[in-house]
Amino acid sequence: MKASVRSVNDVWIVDLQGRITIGQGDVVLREKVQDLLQMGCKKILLNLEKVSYMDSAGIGELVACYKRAKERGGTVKLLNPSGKVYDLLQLTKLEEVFETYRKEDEAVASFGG
Amino acid sequence: MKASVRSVNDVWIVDLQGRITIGQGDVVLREKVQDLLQMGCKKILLNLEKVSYMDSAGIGELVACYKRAKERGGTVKLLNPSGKVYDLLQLTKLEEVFETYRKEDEAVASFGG
Amino acid sequence: MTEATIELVIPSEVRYVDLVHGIAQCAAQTLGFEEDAALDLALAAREATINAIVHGHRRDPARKVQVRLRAAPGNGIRIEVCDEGPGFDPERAPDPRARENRLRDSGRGLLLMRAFVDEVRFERRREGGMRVVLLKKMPGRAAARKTEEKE
Amino acid sequence: MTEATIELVIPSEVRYVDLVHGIAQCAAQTLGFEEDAALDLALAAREATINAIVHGHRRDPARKVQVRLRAAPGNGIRIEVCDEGPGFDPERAPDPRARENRLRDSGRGLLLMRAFVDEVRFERRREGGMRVVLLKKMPGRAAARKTEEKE
Ligand SMILES: Nc1ncnc2c1ncn2[C@@H]1O[C@H](COP(=O)(O)OP(=O)(O)O)[C@@H](O)[C@H]1O
Ligand SMILES: Nc1ncnc2c1ncn2[C@@H]1O[C@H](COP(=O)(O)OP(=O)(O)O)[C@@H](O)[C@H]1O
Repeated sequence: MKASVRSVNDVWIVDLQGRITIGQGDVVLREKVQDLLQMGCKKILLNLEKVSYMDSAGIGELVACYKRAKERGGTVKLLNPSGKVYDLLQLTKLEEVFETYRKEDEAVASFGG
Repeated sequence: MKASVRSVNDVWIVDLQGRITIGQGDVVLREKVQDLLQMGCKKILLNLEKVSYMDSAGIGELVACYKRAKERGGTVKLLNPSGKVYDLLQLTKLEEVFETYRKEDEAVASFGG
Repeated sequence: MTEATIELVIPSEVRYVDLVHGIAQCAAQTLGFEEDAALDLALAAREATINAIVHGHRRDPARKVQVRLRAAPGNGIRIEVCDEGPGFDPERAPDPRARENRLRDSGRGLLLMRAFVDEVRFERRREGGMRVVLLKKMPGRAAARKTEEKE
Repeated sequence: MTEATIELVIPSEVRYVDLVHGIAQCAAQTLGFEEDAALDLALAAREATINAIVHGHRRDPARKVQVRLRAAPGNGIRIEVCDEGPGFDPERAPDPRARENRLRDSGRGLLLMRAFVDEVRFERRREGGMRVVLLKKMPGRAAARKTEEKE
Protein backbone atom coordinates (compact mmCIF):
# COMPACT_ATOMS: atom_id res chain seq x y z
CA MET A 1 0.00 0.00 0.00
CA LYS A 2 1.08 3.54 -0.70
CA ALA A 3 0.37 6.38 1.69
CA SER A 4 1.04 10.07 1.19
CA VAL A 5 0.20 12.97 3.44
CA ARG A 6 -1.00 16.47 2.65
CA SER A 7 -2.62 19.16 4.78
CA VAL A 8 -5.68 21.29 4.18
CA ASN A 9 -5.91 24.04 6.81
CA ASP A 10 -4.89 22.16 9.96
CA VAL A 11 -6.33 18.84 8.83
CA TRP A 12 -3.87 16.12 7.78
CA ILE A 13 -5.16 14.00 4.95
CA VAL A 14 -3.56 10.61 4.40
CA ASP A 15 -4.21 9.39 0.85
CA LEU A 16 -4.06 5.61 0.91
CA GLN A 17 -3.78 3.44 -2.17
CA GLY A 18 -3.76 -0.36 -2.38
CA ARG A 19 -4.93 -2.78 0.27
CA ILE A 20 -4.65 -2.69 4.04
CA THR A 21 -3.59 -6.23 4.84
CA ILE A 22 -1.53 -8.14 7.35
CA GLY A 23 2.18 -7.46 7.44
CA GLN A 24 2.08 -4.85 4.70
CA GLY A 25 -0.65 -2.22 4.42
CA ASP A 26 -1.36 -2.37 8.14
CA VAL A 27 2.26 -1.51 8.91
CA VAL A 28 2.27 1.42 6.48
CA LEU A 29 -0.93 2.78 8.03
CA ARG A 30 0.37 2.41 11.58
CA GLU A 31 3.62 4.21 10.81
CA LYS A 32 2.03 7.09 8.92
CA VAL A 33 -0.49 7.82 11.66
CA GLN A 34 2.10 7.44 14.41
CA ASP A 35 4.35 9.91 12.61
CA LEU A 36 1.51 12.43 12.46
CA LEU A 37 0.59 11.99 16.10
CA GLN A 38 4.22 12.37 17.15
CA MET A 39 4.44 15.62 15.22
CA GLY A 40 1.46 16.83 17.22
CA CYS A 41 -1.13 16.58 14.43
CA LYS A 42 -4.55 16.02 15.94
CA LYS A 43 -6.96 16.17 13.00
CA ILE A 44 -6.41 13.18 10.77
CA LEU A 45 -8.49 12.22 7.77
CA LEU A 46 -7.82 8.85 6.13
CA ASN A 47 -8.75 8.93 2.46
CA LEU A 48 -9.88 5.37 1.66
CA GLU A 49 -11.12 6.07 -1.85
CA LYS A 50 -8.35 4.06 -3.48
CA VAL A 51 -8.18 1.24 -0.94
CA SER A 52 -9.47 -1.88 -2.67
CA TYR A 53 -9.91 -4.05 0.43
CA MET A 54 -8.81 -4.73 4.00
CA ASP A 55 -8.44 -7.91 5.99
CA SER A 56 -9.11 -8.31 9.72
CA ALA A 57 -5.58 -7.15 10.51
CA GLY A 58 -6.08 -4.02 8.42
CA ILE A 59 -9.41 -3.29 10.06
CA GLY A 60 -7.81 -3.83 13.46
CA GLU A 61 -5.11 -1.33 12.61
CA LEU A 62 -7.72 1.23 11.59
CA VAL A 63 -9.29 0.86 15.04
CA ALA A 64 -5.87 1.03 16.71
CA CYS A 65 -5.17 4.32 14.92
CA TYR A 66 -8.48 5.68 16.10
CA LYS A 67 -7.70 4.80 19.70
CA ARG A 68 -4.14 6.10 19.58
CA ALA A 69 -5.32 9.45 18.26
CA LYS A 70 -8.01 9.67 20.90
CA GLU A 71 -5.52 9.03 23.71
CA ARG A 72 -3.62 12.09 22.52
CA GLY A 73 -6.68 14.24 22.19
CA GLY A 74 -6.90 13.81 18.43
CA THR A 75 -9.45 12.42 15.99
CA VAL A 76 -9.30 10.05 13.01
CA LYS A 77 -12.09 10.32 10.47
CA LEU A 78 -12.64 8.52 7.16
CA LEU A 79 -13.12 9.80 3.65
CA ASN A 80 -14.83 7.90 0.84
CA PRO A 81 -14.59 4.20 1.69
CA SER A 82 -15.09 2.32 -1.61
CA GLY A 83 -17.14 -0.80 -2.40
CA LYS A 84 -15.52 -3.61 -0.44
CA VAL A 85 -14.11 -1.29 2.23
CA TYR A 86 -17.51 0.29 2.74
CA ASP A 87 -19.09 -3.15 3.08
CA LEU A 88 -16.49 -4.11 5.69
CA LEU A 89 -17.13 -1.00 7.78
CA GLN A 90 -20.84 -1.78 7.71
CA LEU A 91 -20.36 -5.46 8.51
CA THR A 92 -18.14 -4.75 11.51
CA LYS A 93 -20.34 -1.83 12.64
CA LEU A 94 -17.32 0.44 12.57
CA GLU A 95 -19.34 2.90 10.54
CA GLU A 96 -20.88 3.72 13.93
CA VAL A 97 -17.44 4.37 15.38
CA PHE A 98 -15.82 6.40 12.63
CA GLU A 99 -17.18 9.68 11.32
CA THR A 100 -17.23 9.08 7.59
CA TYR A 101 -17.56 11.60 4.76
CA ARG A 102 -18.09 11.44 1.02
CA LYS A 103 -16.71 14.89 0.23
CA GLU A 104 -13.30 16.12 1.22
CA ASP A 105 -14.34 19.74 1.90
CA GLU A 106 -17.15 18.62 4.18
CA ALA A 107 -14.80 16.26 5.97
CA VAL A 108 -12.25 19.02 6.46
CA ALA A 109 -14.91 21.47 7.65
CA SER A 110 -16.23 18.92 10.16
CA PHE A 111 -13.03 19.13 12.22
CA GLY A 112 -13.88 22.79 12.98
CA GLY A 113 -11.56 25.81 12.97
CA MET B 1 -11.21 -14.71 -27.60
CA LYS B 2 -13.40 -12.36 -29.57
CA ALA B 3 -13.26 -12.15 -33.34
CA SER B 4 -15.09 -9.75 -35.61
CA VAL B 5 -14.87 -9.40 -39.34
CA ARG B 6 -14.92 -6.31 -41.54
CA SER B 7 -13.93 -5.75 -45.15
CA VAL B 8 -11.80 -3.07 -46.75
CA ASN B 9 -12.05 -3.26 -50.54
CA ASP B 10 -12.00 -7.02 -51.13
CA VAL B 11 -9.79 -7.79 -48.15
CA TRP B 12 -11.41 -9.41 -45.11
CA ILE B 13 -9.94 -8.22 -41.87
CA VAL B 14 -10.47 -10.38 -38.78
CA ASP B 15 -9.99 -8.30 -35.62
CA LEU B 16 -8.95 -10.70 -32.88
CA GLN B 17 -8.99 -9.85 -29.20
CA GLY B 18 -7.88 -12.01 -26.29
CA ARG B 19 -5.65 -15.05 -26.45
CA ILE B 20 -5.42 -17.86 -28.99
CA THR B 21 -5.22 -20.93 -26.78
CA ILE B 22 -6.22 -24.56 -26.77
CA GLY B 23 -9.92 -25.34 -26.80
CA GLN B 24 -11.00 -21.70 -26.89
CA GLY B 25 -9.29 -19.08 -29.02
CA ASP B 26 -8.06 -21.66 -31.49
CA VAL B 27 -11.62 -22.83 -32.11
CA VAL B 28 -12.85 -19.27 -32.64
CA LEU B 29 -10.05 -18.59 -35.11
CA ARG B 30 -10.66 -21.80 -37.04
CA GLU B 31 -14.38 -21.15 -37.37
CA LYS B 32 -14.02 -17.53 -38.46
CA VAL B 33 -11.50 -18.32 -41.14
CA GLN B 34 -13.42 -21.36 -42.35
CA ASP B 35 -16.56 -19.24 -42.65
CA LEU B 36 -14.69 -16.72 -44.75
CA LEU B 37 -13.17 -19.38 -47.00
CA GLN B 38 -16.55 -21.04 -47.47
CA MET B 39 -18.03 -17.72 -48.53
CA GLY B 40 -15.30 -17.54 -51.17
CA CYS B 41 -13.19 -14.85 -49.50
CA LYS B 42 -9.58 -15.24 -50.57
CA LYS B 43 -7.78 -12.26 -49.07
CA ILE B 44 -7.69 -12.61 -45.32
CA LEU B 45 -5.86 -10.35 -42.90
CA LEU B 46 -5.68 -11.40 -39.25
CA ASN B 47 -5.34 -8.37 -37.01
CA LEU B 48 -3.30 -9.60 -34.03
CA GLU B 49 -2.82 -6.23 -32.37
CA LYS B 50 -5.04 -7.11 -29.43
CA VAL B 51 -3.98 -10.73 -29.03
CA SER B 52 -2.06 -10.98 -25.78
CA TYR B 53 -0.53 -14.41 -26.32
CA MET B 54 -0.87 -17.79 -28.05
CA ASP B 55 0.03 -21.31 -27.00
CA SER B 56 1.30 -24.07 -29.30
CA ALA B 57 -2.29 -25.03 -30.17
CA GLY B 58 -3.06 -21.44 -31.14
CA ILE B 59 0.08 -21.18 -33.22
CA GLY B 60 -0.79 -24.49 -34.88
CA GLU B 61 -4.23 -23.16 -35.75
CA LEU B 62 -2.67 -20.05 -37.31
CA VAL B 63 -0.62 -22.33 -39.56
CA ALA B 64 -3.65 -24.50 -40.32
CA CYS B 65 -5.58 -21.39 -41.43
CA TYR B 66 -2.70 -20.43 -43.67
CA LYS B 67 -2.67 -23.83 -45.32
CA ARG B 68 -6.44 -24.06 -45.70
CA ALA B 69 -6.52 -20.69 -47.42
CA LYS B 70 -3.69 -21.66 -49.71
CA GLU B 71 -5.46 -24.87 -50.78
CA ARG B 72 -8.33 -22.72 -51.94
CA GLY B 73 -6.14 -20.24 -53.76
CA GLY B 74 -6.36 -17.69 -50.94
CA THR B 75 -3.87 -15.95 -48.66
CA VAL B 76 -3.70 -15.27 -44.93
CA LYS B 77 -1.52 -12.37 -43.81
CA LEU B 78 -0.91 -10.87 -40.39
CA LEU B 79 -1.33 -7.37 -39.04
CA ASN B 80 0.47 -5.95 -36.03
CA PRO B 81 1.50 -8.89 -33.85
CA SER B 82 2.10 -7.49 -30.34
CA GLY B 83 4.89 -8.16 -27.82
CA LYS B 84 4.48 -11.81 -26.85
CA VAL B 85 2.80 -12.79 -30.13
CA TYR B 86 5.59 -11.15 -32.11
CA ASP B 87 8.19 -13.02 -30.03
CA LEU B 88 6.40 -16.31 -30.71
CA LEU B 89 6.33 -15.75 -34.47
CA GLN B 90 10.06 -15.04 -34.38
CA LEU B 91 10.84 -18.01 -32.14
CA THR B 92 8.95 -20.45 -34.35
CA LYS B 93 10.28 -18.84 -37.54
CA LEU B 94 6.74 -18.32 -38.75
CA GLU B 95 7.63 -14.72 -39.46
CA GLU B 96 9.28 -16.24 -42.55
CA VAL B 97 6.04 -17.96 -43.51
CA PHE B 98 3.50 -15.20 -42.92
CA GLU B 99 3.59 -11.84 -44.64
CA THR B 100 3.30 -9.44 -41.73
CA TYR B 101 2.45 -5.74 -41.72
CA ARG B 102 2.51 -2.94 -39.19
CA LYS B 103 0.03 -0.68 -40.98
CA GLU B 104 -3.42 -1.70 -42.05
CA ASP B 105 -3.46 0.32 -45.28
CA GLU B 106 -0.16 -1.18 -46.38
CA ALA B 107 -1.41 -4.65 -45.54
CA VAL B 108 -4.60 -4.10 -47.53
CA ALA B 109 -2.69 -2.66 -50.50
CA SER B 110 -0.30 -5.65 -50.48
CA PHE B 111 -3.09 -8.01 -51.57
CA GLY B 112 -3.31 -6.10 -54.88
CA GLY B 113 -6.44 -5.00 -56.78
CA MET C 1 -14.99 -37.42 -10.70
CA THR C 2 -13.78 -34.82 -13.09
CA GLU C 3 -12.81 -32.29 -10.51
CA ALA C 4 -9.59 -30.43 -9.84
CA THR C 5 -7.80 -30.19 -6.52
CA ILE C 6 -5.18 -27.73 -5.43
CA GLU C 7 -3.17 -28.25 -2.28
CA LEU C 8 -0.96 -25.56 -0.87
CA VAL C 9 1.48 -26.19 1.94
CA ILE C 10 2.99 -23.06 3.46
CA PRO C 11 5.31 -22.29 6.37
CA SER C 12 3.51 -20.41 9.13
CA GLU C 13 4.67 -16.95 8.09
CA VAL C 14 2.26 -14.17 7.27
CA ARG C 15 4.10 -13.31 4.06
CA TYR C 16 2.58 -16.46 2.56
CA VAL C 17 -0.97 -15.24 3.18
CA ASP C 18 -0.95 -13.34 -0.12
CA LEU C 19 -0.09 -16.56 -1.94
CA VAL C 20 -3.15 -18.33 -0.53
CA HIS C 21 -5.32 -15.32 -1.30
CA GLY C 22 -3.97 -15.10 -4.85
CA ILE C 23 -4.35 -18.80 -5.60
CA ALA C 24 -7.91 -18.89 -4.27
CA GLN C 25 -8.90 -15.81 -6.24
CA CYS C 26 -7.26 -17.02 -9.41
CA ALA C 27 -8.74 -20.49 -9.17
CA ALA C 28 -12.20 -19.08 -8.56
CA GLN C 29 -11.99 -16.73 -11.51
CA THR C 30 -10.60 -19.36 -13.84
CA LEU C 31 -13.42 -21.67 -12.82
CA GLY C 32 -16.05 -19.10 -13.70
CA PHE C 33 -16.66 -16.97 -10.59
CA GLU C 34 -17.25 -13.28 -11.14
CA GLU C 35 -14.45 -11.02 -9.96
CA ASP C 36 -16.23 -9.89 -6.81
CA ALA C 37 -17.29 -13.38 -5.73
CA ALA C 38 -13.73 -14.61 -6.33
CA LEU C 39 -12.40 -11.82 -4.12
CA ASP C 40 -14.86 -12.74 -1.37
CA LEU C 41 -13.73 -16.36 -1.42
CA ALA C 42 -10.10 -15.25 -1.35
CA LEU C 43 -10.75 -12.93 1.59
CA ALA C 44 -12.36 -15.77 3.55
CA ALA C 45 -9.41 -18.08 2.74
CA ARG C 46 -7.08 -15.26 3.82
CA GLU C 47 -8.73 -14.99 7.24
CA ALA C 48 -8.70 -18.73 7.84
CA THR C 49 -5.04 -18.85 6.84
CA ILE C 50 -4.06 -15.93 9.08
CA ASN C 51 -5.73 -17.68 12.01
CA ALA C 52 -3.97 -20.97 11.29
CA ILE C 53 -0.61 -19.18 11.12
CA VAL C 54 -1.10 -16.83 14.06
CA HIS C 55 -3.31 -18.73 16.51
CA GLY C 56 -2.74 -22.28 15.34
CA HIS C 57 1.03 -22.20 14.92
CA ARG C 58 2.11 -18.98 16.65
CA ARG C 59 4.00 -18.02 13.48
CA ASP C 60 6.44 -20.91 13.77
CA PRO C 61 7.79 -21.29 10.21
CA ALA C 62 8.65 -24.92 10.81
CA ARG C 63 4.96 -25.76 11.16
CA LYS C 64 3.00 -25.96 7.93
CA VAL C 65 -0.49 -24.81 7.12
CA GLN C 66 -2.34 -26.87 4.51
CA VAL C 67 -4.87 -25.30 2.22
CA ARG C 68 -6.90 -27.61 -0.01
CA LEU C 69 -9.18 -26.39 -2.74
CA ARG C 70 -11.60 -28.58 -4.68
CA ALA C 71 -13.59 -27.49 -7.65
CA ALA C 72 -15.02 -28.33 -11.03
CA PRO C 73 -15.60 -25.60 -13.62
CA GLY C 74 -19.09 -24.22 -13.16
CA ASN C 75 -19.65 -25.65 -9.68
CA GLY C 76 -18.96 -24.30 -6.25
CA ILE C 77 -15.57 -24.25 -4.58
CA ARG C 78 -14.64 -25.86 -1.29
CA ILE C 79 -11.55 -24.72 0.59
CA GLU C 80 -10.14 -26.41 3.69
CA VAL C 81 -7.53 -24.72 5.85
CA CYS C 82 -5.82 -27.07 8.28
CA ASP C 83 -3.43 -26.43 11.15
CA GLU C 84 -1.86 -28.58 13.88
CA GLY C 85 -2.49 -26.11 16.67
CA PRO C 86 -4.50 -26.36 19.90
CA GLY C 87 -7.85 -25.84 18.17
CA PHE C 88 -10.62 -23.62 19.53
CA ASP C 89 -14.33 -23.33 20.03
CA PRO C 90 -15.82 -20.78 17.64
CA GLU C 91 -18.95 -20.49 19.82
CA ARG C 92 -16.85 -18.85 22.50
CA ALA C 93 -15.49 -16.07 20.29
CA PRO C 94 -17.14 -12.78 21.25
CA ASP C 95 -19.22 -10.91 18.68
CA PRO C 96 -17.02 -8.09 17.40
CA ARG C 97 -20.10 -6.09 16.42
CA ALA C 98 -21.31 -5.84 20.03
CA ARG C 99 -20.98 -2.27 21.29
CA GLU C 100 -18.41 -3.23 23.94
CA ASN C 101 -16.19 -5.02 21.42
CA ARG C 102 -16.17 -2.54 18.58
CA LEU C 103 -12.96 -0.86 19.65
CA ARG C 104 -10.96 -4.08 19.92
CA ASP C 105 -7.92 -4.41 17.71
CA SER C 106 -8.82 -7.96 16.76
CA GLY C 107 -11.56 -10.58 16.75
CA ARG C 108 -13.14 -9.95 13.34
CA GLY C 109 -11.78 -12.87 11.33
CA LEU C 110 -14.62 -15.33 11.91
CA LEU C 111 -17.17 -12.61 11.14
CA LEU C 112 -15.47 -11.86 7.83
CA MET C 113 -15.28 -15.52 6.83
CA ARG C 114 -18.96 -16.03 7.52
CA ALA C 115 -19.85 -12.91 5.56
CA PHE C 116 -17.83 -13.81 2.50
CA VAL C 117 -18.77 -17.42 1.83
CA ASP C 118 -21.99 -19.42 1.96
CA GLU C 119 -20.93 -21.83 4.65
CA VAL C 120 -18.14 -22.02 7.21
CA ARG C 121 -17.49 -25.14 9.26
CA PHE C 122 -15.00 -25.48 12.09
CA GLU C 123 -13.86 -29.01 12.77
CA ARG C 124 -11.32 -30.44 15.17
CA ARG C 125 -9.04 -32.79 13.27
CA ARG C 126 -8.64 -36.26 14.69
CA GLU C 127 -4.87 -35.90 14.40
CA GLY C 128 -5.04 -32.61 16.36
CA GLY C 129 -5.51 -29.04 15.19
CA MET C 130 -8.33 -27.31 13.34
CA ARG C 131 -9.88 -27.70 9.94
CA VAL C 132 -11.82 -24.70 8.70
CA VAL C 133 -14.05 -25.53 5.72
CA LEU C 134 -15.27 -22.74 3.46
CA LEU C 135 -17.93 -23.36 0.84
CA LYS C 136 -18.92 -20.91 -1.82
CA LYS C 137 -21.52 -21.63 -4.48
CA MET C 138 -21.08 -20.45 -8.01
CA PRO C 139 -23.37 -17.42 -8.07
CA GLY C 140 -26.40 -17.95 -10.34
CA ARG C 141 -25.62 -15.70 -13.24
CA ALA C 142 -22.03 -16.80 -13.36
CA ALA C 143 -23.04 -20.45 -13.46
CA ALA C 144 -25.33 -19.86 -16.42
CA ARG C 145 -22.76 -17.90 -18.36
CA LYS C 146 -19.64 -19.79 -17.43
CA THR C 147 -19.22 -21.84 -20.57
CA GLU C 148 -20.28 -19.60 -23.41
CA GLU C 149 -18.67 -16.36 -22.44
CA LYS C 150 -15.12 -17.48 -21.88
CA GLU C 151 -12.90 -15.52 -24.19
CA MET D 1 12.92 -25.03 4.78
CA THR D 2 10.63 -22.07 4.64
CA GLU D 3 9.30 -22.75 1.21
CA ALA D 4 5.79 -23.09 -0.14
CA THR D 5 4.51 -25.94 -2.27
CA ILE D 6 1.43 -26.03 -4.44
CA GLU D 7 0.13 -29.27 -5.87
CA LEU D 8 -2.57 -29.34 -8.49
CA VAL D 9 -4.28 -32.52 -9.56
CA ILE D 10 -6.45 -32.20 -12.64
CA PRO D 11 -8.45 -34.57 -14.81
CA SER D 12 -6.96 -34.90 -18.30
CA GLU D 13 -9.26 -32.38 -19.97
CA VAL D 14 -7.96 -29.34 -21.79
CA ARG D 15 -10.40 -27.03 -20.03
CA TYR D 16 -8.21 -27.39 -16.93
CA VAL D 17 -5.16 -26.01 -18.72
CA ASP D 18 -6.22 -22.45 -17.91
CA LEU D 19 -6.28 -23.33 -14.22
CA VAL D 20 -2.68 -24.52 -14.29
CA HIS D 21 -1.67 -21.45 -16.28
CA GLY D 22 -3.50 -19.13 -13.89
CA ILE D 23 -2.11 -20.72 -10.73
CA ALA D 24 1.46 -20.65 -12.06
CA GLN D 25 1.17 -17.04 -13.13
CA CYS D 26 -0.46 -15.95 -9.91
CA ALA D 27 2.04 -17.80 -7.73
CA ALA D 28 4.96 -16.32 -9.65
CA GLN D 29 3.64 -12.79 -9.38
CA THR D 30 2.79 -13.10 -5.70
CA LEU D 31 6.29 -14.41 -5.08
CA GLY D 32 7.87 -11.39 -6.74
CA PHE D 33 8.25 -12.19 -10.45
CA GLU D 34 7.60 -9.35 -12.87
CA GLU D 35 4.44 -9.69 -14.92
CA ASP D 36 6.21 -10.76 -18.10
CA ALA D 37 8.41 -13.36 -16.40
CA ALA D 38 5.34 -14.75 -14.62
CA LEU D 39 3.55 -15.08 -17.96
CA ASP D 40 6.53 -16.90 -19.46
CA LEU D 41 6.56 -19.41 -16.62
CA ALA D 42 2.81 -19.90 -16.97
CA LEU D 43 3.12 -20.45 -20.72
CA ALA D 44 5.78 -23.12 -20.17
CA ALA D 45 3.61 -24.84 -17.54
CA ARG D 46 0.70 -24.62 -19.99
CA GLU D 47 2.65 -26.47 -22.70
CA ALA D 48 3.85 -29.20 -20.37
CA THR D 49 0.29 -29.65 -19.10
CA ILE D 50 -1.21 -29.80 -22.59
CA ASN D 51 1.32 -32.50 -23.50
CA ALA D 52 0.56 -34.52 -20.37
CA ILE D 53 -3.17 -34.34 -21.09
CA VAL D 54 -3.03 -34.90 -24.84
CA HIS D 55 -0.03 -37.19 -25.39
CA GLY D 56 0.37 -38.67 -21.92
CA HIS D 57 -3.27 -39.47 -21.17
CA ARG D 58 -5.04 -39.10 -24.54
CA ARG D 59 -7.54 -36.78 -22.88
CA ASP D 60 -8.92 -39.50 -20.59
CA PRO D 61 -10.57 -37.53 -17.75
CA ALA D 62 -10.18 -40.45 -15.37
CA ARG D 63 -6.40 -40.08 -15.51
CA LYS D 64 -4.95 -37.23 -13.48
CA VAL D 65 -2.12 -34.87 -14.28
CA GLN D 66 -0.11 -33.65 -11.30
CA VAL D 67 1.47 -30.25 -11.28
CA ARG D 68 3.78 -29.40 -8.37
CA LEU D 69 5.17 -25.96 -7.78
CA ARG D 70 7.84 -25.13 -5.20
CA ALA D 71 8.96 -21.67 -4.31
CA ALA D 72 10.12 -19.29 -1.64
CA PRO D 73 9.45 -15.56 -1.98
CA GLY D 74 12.39 -13.97 -3.78
CA ASN D 75 13.83 -17.21 -5.12
CA GLY D 76 13.24 -19.13 -8.32
CA ILE D 77 10.28 -21.35 -9.00
CA ARG D 78 10.34 -25.03 -9.88
CA ILE D 79 7.35 -26.64 -11.55
CA GLU D 80 6.97 -30.38 -12.17
CA VAL D 81 4.31 -31.73 -14.49
CA CYS D 82 3.74 -35.47 -14.14
CA ASP D 83 1.70 -37.92 -16.19
CA GLU D 84 1.25 -41.69 -16.23
CA GLY D 85 1.47 -42.04 -19.98
CA PRO D 86 3.90 -43.93 -22.22
CA GLY D 87 6.65 -41.32 -21.95
CA PHE D 88 8.77 -40.12 -24.84
CA ASP D 89 12.26 -39.19 -25.91
CA PRO D 90 12.55 -35.41 -26.40
CA GLU D 91 15.70 -35.87 -28.49
CA ARG D 92 13.60 -37.47 -31.20
CA ALA D 93 11.18 -34.59 -31.57
CA PRO D 94 11.85 -32.78 -34.86
CA ASP D 95 12.87 -29.12 -34.79
CA PRO D 96 9.75 -27.14 -35.70
CA ARG D 97 11.90 -24.26 -36.92
CA ALA D 98 13.47 -26.37 -39.68
CA ARG D 99 12.24 -25.24 -43.09
CA GLU D 100 10.49 -28.56 -43.81
CA ASN D 101 8.58 -28.47 -40.48
CA ARG D 102 7.42 -24.88 -40.40
CA LEU D 103 4.02 -25.63 -41.89
CA ARG D 104 3.17 -28.41 -39.45
CA ASP D 105 0.09 -27.91 -37.29
CA SER D 106 1.90 -29.11 -34.19
CA GLY D 107 5.29 -29.86 -32.67
CA ARG D 108 6.10 -26.49 -31.08
CA GLY D 109 5.44 -27.21 -27.40
CA LEU D 110 8.96 -28.28 -26.40
CA LEU D 111 10.40 -25.27 -28.23
CA LEU D 112 8.12 -22.91 -26.33
CA MET D 113 8.93 -24.47 -22.95
CA ARG D 114 12.64 -24.16 -23.57
CA ALA D 115 12.25 -20.55 -24.66
CA PHE D 116 10.19 -19.48 -21.66
CA VAL D 117 12.07 -20.91 -18.70
CA ASP D 118 15.75 -21.22 -17.77
CA GLU D 119 15.87 -24.99 -17.66
CA VAL D 120 13.66 -27.84 -18.86
CA ARG D 121 14.28 -31.44 -17.85
CA PHE D 122 12.44 -34.48 -19.14
CA GLU D 123 12.55 -37.47 -16.84
CA ARG D 124 10.93 -40.88 -17.05
CA ARG D 125 9.24 -41.62 -13.73
CA ARG D 126 10.13 -44.88 -12.08
CA GLU D 127 6.43 -45.63 -11.63
CA GLY D 128 5.86 -45.00 -15.38
CA GLY D 129 5.03 -41.83 -17.26
CA MET D 130 6.90 -38.57 -17.69
CA ARG D 131 8.01 -35.83 -15.34
CA VAL D 132 8.75 -32.50 -16.99
CA VAL D 133 10.67 -30.14 -14.72
CA LEU D 134 10.64 -26.41 -15.43
CA LEU D 135 12.98 -24.06 -13.59
CA LYS D 136 12.79 -20.32 -13.75
CA LYS D 137 15.08 -18.02 -11.80
CA MET D 138 13.84 -14.85 -10.24
CA PRO D 139 15.07 -12.24 -12.71
CA GLY D 140 17.73 -9.96 -11.19
CA ARG D 141 15.89 -6.73 -10.75
CA ALA D 142 12.81 -8.40 -9.38
CA ALA D 143 14.87 -10.24 -6.80
CA ALA D 144 16.41 -7.04 -5.52
CA ARG D 145 13.12 -5.22 -5.32
CA LYS D 146 10.88 -8.01 -4.13
CA THR D 147 10.65 -7.08 -0.49
CA GLU D 148 10.53 -3.31 -0.38
CA GLU D 149 8.19 -2.51 -3.19
CA LYS D 150 5.25 -4.74 -2.31
CA GLU D 151 2.26 -2.51 -1.90
N1 LIG E 1 -6.95 -21.85 13.80
C1 LIG E 1 -7.14 -21.43 15.07
N2 LIG E 1 -6.49 -22.05 16.10
C2 LIG E 1 -6.68 -21.66 17.36
N3 LIG E 1 -7.47 -20.64 17.71
C3 LIG E 1 -8.14 -19.96 16.75
C4 LIG E 1 -8.00 -20.32 15.40
N4 LIG E 1 -8.79 -19.51 14.65
C5 LIG E 1 -9.37 -18.66 15.53
N5 LIG E 1 -9.00 -18.93 16.80
C6 LIG E 1 -9.46 -18.26 18.02
O1 LIG E 1 -10.66 -17.58 17.74
C7 LIG E 1 -10.54 -16.20 18.04
C8 LIG E 1 -11.35 -15.37 17.06
O2 LIG E 1 -10.79 -15.43 15.79
P1 LIG E 1 -10.99 -14.25 14.77
O3 LIG E 1 -12.44 -13.89 14.73
O4 LIG E 1 -10.38 -14.65 13.48
O5 LIG E 1 -10.23 -13.00 15.39
P2 LIG E 1 -8.68 -12.71 15.59
O6 LIG E 1 -7.92 -13.72 14.84
O7 LIG E 1 -8.50 -11.33 15.06
O8 LIG E 1 -8.45 -12.77 17.07
C9 LIG E 1 -9.05 -15.93 18.00
O9 LIG E 1 -8.70 -14.83 18.80
C10 LIG E 1 -8.49 -17.21 18.52
O10 LIG E 1 -8.51 -17.25 19.92
N1 LIG F 1 3.95 -35.98 -21.82
C1 LIG F 1 4.17 -36.61 -22.99
N2 LIG F 1 3.91 -37.91 -23.13
C2 LIG F 1 4.14 -38.54 -24.30
N3 LIG F 1 4.63 -37.94 -25.41
C3 LIG F 1 4.92 -36.63 -25.33
C4 LIG F 1 4.71 -35.90 -24.14
N4 LIG F 1 5.09 -34.62 -24.37
C5 LIG F 1 5.52 -34.57 -25.64
N5 LIG F 1 5.42 -35.78 -26.23
C6 LIG F 1 5.82 -36.12 -27.62
O1 LIG F 1 6.72 -35.14 -28.07
C7 LIG F 1 6.23 -34.56 -29.29
C8 LIG F 1 6.61 -33.08 -29.36
O2 LIG F 1 5.90 -32.34 -28.38
P1 LIG F 1 5.59 -30.82 -28.59
O3 LIG F 1 6.83 -30.14 -29.04
O4 LIG F 1 4.95 -30.31 -27.37
O5 LIG F 1 4.59 -30.76 -29.81
P2 LIG F 1 3.06 -31.19 -29.95
O6 LIG F 1 2.55 -31.50 -28.60
O7 LIG F 1 2.40 -30.03 -30.58
O8 LIG F 1 3.07 -32.39 -30.85
C9 LIG F 1 4.73 -34.80 -29.26
O9 LIG F 1 4.18 -34.84 -30.56
C10 LIG F 1 4.66 -36.16 -28.56
O10 LIG F 1 4.89 -37.19 -29.48
